[in-house]
Amino acid sequence: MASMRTAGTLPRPGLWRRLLGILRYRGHEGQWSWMLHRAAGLGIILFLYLHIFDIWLIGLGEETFNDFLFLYSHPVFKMFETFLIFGVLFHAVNGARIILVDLVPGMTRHQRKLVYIETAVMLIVLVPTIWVTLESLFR
Amino acid sequence: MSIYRTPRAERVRAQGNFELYAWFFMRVSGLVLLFIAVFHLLYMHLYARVETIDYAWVVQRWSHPGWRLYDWLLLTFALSHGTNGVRTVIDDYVPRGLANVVCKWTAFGLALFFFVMGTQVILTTKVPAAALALLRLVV
Amino acid sequence: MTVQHHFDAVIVGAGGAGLMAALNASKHARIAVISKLYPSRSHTGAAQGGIAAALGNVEEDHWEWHAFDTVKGGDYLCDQDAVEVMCHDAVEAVIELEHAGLPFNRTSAGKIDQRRFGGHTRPAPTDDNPDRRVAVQRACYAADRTGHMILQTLYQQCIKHGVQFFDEFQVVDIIVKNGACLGVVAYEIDSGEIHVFRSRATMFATGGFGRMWKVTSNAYSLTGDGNAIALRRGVPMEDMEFYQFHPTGIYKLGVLLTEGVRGEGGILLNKDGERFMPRYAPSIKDLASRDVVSRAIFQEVKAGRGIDGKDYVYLDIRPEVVNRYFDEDGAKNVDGTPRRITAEDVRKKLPDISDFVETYLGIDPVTAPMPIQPTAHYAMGGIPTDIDGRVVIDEKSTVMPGLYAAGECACVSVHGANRLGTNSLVDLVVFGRRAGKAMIADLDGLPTDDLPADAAEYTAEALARLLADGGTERVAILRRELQQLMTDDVGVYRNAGDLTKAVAGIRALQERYKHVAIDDHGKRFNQDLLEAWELGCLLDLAEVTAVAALERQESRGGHAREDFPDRDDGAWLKHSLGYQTAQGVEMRYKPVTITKYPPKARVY
Amino acid sequence: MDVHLKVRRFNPERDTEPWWGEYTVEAEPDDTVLTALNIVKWYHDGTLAVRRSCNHGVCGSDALRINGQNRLACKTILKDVGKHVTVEPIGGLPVLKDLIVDMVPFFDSYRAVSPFLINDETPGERERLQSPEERERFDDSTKCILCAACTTSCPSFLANDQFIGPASIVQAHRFMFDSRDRGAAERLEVLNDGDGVWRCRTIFNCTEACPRGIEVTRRIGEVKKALLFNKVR
Repeated sequence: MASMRTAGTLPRPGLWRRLLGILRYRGHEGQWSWMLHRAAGLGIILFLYLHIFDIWLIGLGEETFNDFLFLYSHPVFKMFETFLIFGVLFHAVNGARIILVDLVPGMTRHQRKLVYIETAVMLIVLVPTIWVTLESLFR
Repeated sequence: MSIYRTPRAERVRAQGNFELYAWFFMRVSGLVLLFIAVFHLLYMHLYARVETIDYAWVVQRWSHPGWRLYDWLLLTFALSHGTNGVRTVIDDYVPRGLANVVCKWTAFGLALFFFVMGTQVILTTKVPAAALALLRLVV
Repeated sequence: MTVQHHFDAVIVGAGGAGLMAALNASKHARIAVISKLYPSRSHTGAAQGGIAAALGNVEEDHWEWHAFDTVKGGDYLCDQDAVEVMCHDAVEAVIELEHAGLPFNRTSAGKIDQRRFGGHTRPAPTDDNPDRRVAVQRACYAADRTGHMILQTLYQQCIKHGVQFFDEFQVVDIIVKNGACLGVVAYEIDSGEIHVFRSRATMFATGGFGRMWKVTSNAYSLTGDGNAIALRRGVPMEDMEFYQFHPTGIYKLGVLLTEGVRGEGGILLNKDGERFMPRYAPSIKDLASRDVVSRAIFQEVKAGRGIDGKDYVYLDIRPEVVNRYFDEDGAKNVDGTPRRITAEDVRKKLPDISDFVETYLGIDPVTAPMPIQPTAHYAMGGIPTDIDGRVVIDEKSTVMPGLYAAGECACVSVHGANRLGTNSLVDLVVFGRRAGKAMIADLDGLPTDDLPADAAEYTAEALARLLADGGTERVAILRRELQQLMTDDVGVYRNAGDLTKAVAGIRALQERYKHVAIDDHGKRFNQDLLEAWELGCLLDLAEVTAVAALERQESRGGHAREDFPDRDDGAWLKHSLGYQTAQGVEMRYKPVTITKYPPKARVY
Repeated sequence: MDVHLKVRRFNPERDTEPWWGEYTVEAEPDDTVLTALNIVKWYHDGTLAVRRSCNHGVCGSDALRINGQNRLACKTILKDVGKHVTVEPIGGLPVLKDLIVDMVPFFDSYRAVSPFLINDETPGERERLQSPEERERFDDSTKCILCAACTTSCPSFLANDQFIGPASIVQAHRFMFDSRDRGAAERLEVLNDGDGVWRCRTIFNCTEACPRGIEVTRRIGEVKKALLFNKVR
């Protein structure tokens, strides 16, 4: 007799409802940076697959490879590229924060502050890099 | 209503320290990538300028085995770090069962596929004779 | 449909007393603990300051001194044999709790640390005053969440020992046949099903009933269910006129600020910034027993010295203020150095207090004084028992076979007319333990009768009556009126006029209660129904309280009559027993057991 | 002031889908959300179900999702959350009725970490000795009231209820770091698992949600380190 319930319970929602439920939870800096970290990580591995594929084209000869490279100078891809740079840099500094929090005792107390510090560090590197990347578009 | 105790053994338990090692590996590989991936990104965008890269440039760069090693390490760490990340995401969102197993083996399959692809191109790309001659002078 | 269960013992209530009994009984019998909450929600968890035991870890102490303080604190109405048992067993019980894992604060030598608490003293004779006593460090504590740690530790141990829990089951009746208790009837809150428990031994550890007053430290769930059930089944309520008003509840909210605040040096100030307690208790001042301090606050307010002319005063633990008074008193540490307190000490030793004050008042106790007022807190009276938790039902101490009680719902009586701070935890640990053991010892001698076929009928009818359509009265409104009436007329000070009015008022409410209407007619978590049922309990107990208070024509401990300001040992050194009858409450009396401590005037 | 409450309602005996009940109640700015809910329940709609007991944040009955965050209703002051208050049951546990969730899975996880002192040595007549520093080591995790605010704020738990949850890890921590306990290995075995501490992603929602101010994420981190370096204390 695990339960004598006369009526049911509200069933556990499916995956999508659950994911939306997580987005609806009003977390703080920790939750937002985690979401971004996860999204960036997944984005990076998708790009990695693409990147490995395009480099692999080298083996098919100069012409094939160079033909494919038009992709990287296409304006739309340039926009994706800024996301990529942001993703990699954010994933990197945020990962560094997590390692710091994991391994240095007492860092948990400063977790909110650390998110702002990492954002500042990221921006310092991110802004010039994006500037240089997009500059070619305006030339 | 908890009338009866739930035996502790009911919880499904993984064997050994796999998750511990995976967690630790994410920190170590993350630290390594913090240097090599970010350097790669900044080097390509700020120094090499992505839009100018072509077949000749890549082949020229790979004339030095150090760069081949660097790229192979990048490939290995990025793929393993990323694939383990994908694995944790799958474990978070896809409940235990067939779907979970299928998703995970797909991720592992992709990782293996791209690892073979990347390794192959890094190891087998022919370098022009002129570059090789230059290399012999240096080494 | 009713579900039947069979156990050797059933314990109703999963607070300190219930779990302590469960733990001690579970090693020898099949027992079940029934609670209307999850055990970790029980109100033992709200106890803050400490649990007294004469361990003598910090300074010399003896359980006999503890017993003397308890008897004196109880204004000599305590049964002294029971007090001796409690104070003696307390030492053993505290050590047992430590062994069970309770994280007491520690002295630098690694022993259980102890702090001062109201009314706990040691002899310190001087030439001109051979009876002089000063505060002693007797309260073992775990920061200011001692009760929380006791509750958690006991729950943990019960889990370890495989105690079977029926969480969120409301017990609504006991089954009595031929004068013996055969078990209980419970309502499963989740499903609305009625369950019948046949048990050889049945124990009530259901806590208090402070919810009949407006401002109370008691949880919403403290509605005296166990007491009311017993009362309706012929068990009298002992000493109901003695109800404790804790002096320092947060103004209007009733959230308690432990006596430990004063133990650490905190003082009470009126609107003139005057420390008024020395006028009422010249020798131990702010650490006088609770009834004394509550009355003092009431007097200050009455004399127009409440803060802003309102009915509250300040409790002040700001280090600069406390240290000034330490100097004035010449207060010393045990090693002879002058006593000092720092902001760090306050935050460390009273973290929860700091949190409450910050949450509910938006102030920091280190920088601002805290507004406090006397708050309904603890029932000294309750179900009469002997020293092993067996329920006794008359002035000859006749035992009702199969029924036990311990904790606040019971009256052993160790608290007499006023309970000392920390002694509630001592009571529930010691007598919970003794009741648990007694149940096991008695088990074979208890009736083996089968349950009557109509065991659940009374309950089903009672609930059906509440669920019936056509009522006109709203539970919340009746309850609010009861609370107002009890606060106005059965508060810190009482008189014949107010009490007569109160009795009539309660009877009128009982009449209106018959026409109560509820909104929820469902089965799952019908809290509307439960609140209505609980109100019935409060009304029955309020009636006994008011009648007992009206009858007792003297002032003693927590019972202060304006029209009879003095204690009258000649006429009233006796326990009251209030019975519920068709004609109303019938009062009887039984003598107080005196052993070593003859009644004396009570001066602090 | 008038407070507008939006309360998630669901009664399985009547409803097939949850719905929002909207109520306007008169309350003081320094009243709590629980007081406002009680006003609804007592004077507007008696069918509203919400667990509550001590009314001052020590019993852990009324953990709810208030304006999107887990808090204790009795410790949330109206003036701090504004005039529009949205109240939902805590997430990740099956809803039984209105704001009441099934706590059984939560307490099962609690029981899974052997939440009791494990020490078979005979303790002697007096208390075991423990220095104030040893006592301080696990002080933070003794504050837990098992309200489930942390566990049900955790995105890892909301996504996957196999996760043992922050509350249980804090309970394990309370004993592992107690100098009197000998059961660390047994507990670590339970926690060393994809559904144990390793599902923690250092998101800090638990720390932010804890009404007792426990540094939950930090304590989880200490358990991880105990596993990593294979030693406690």
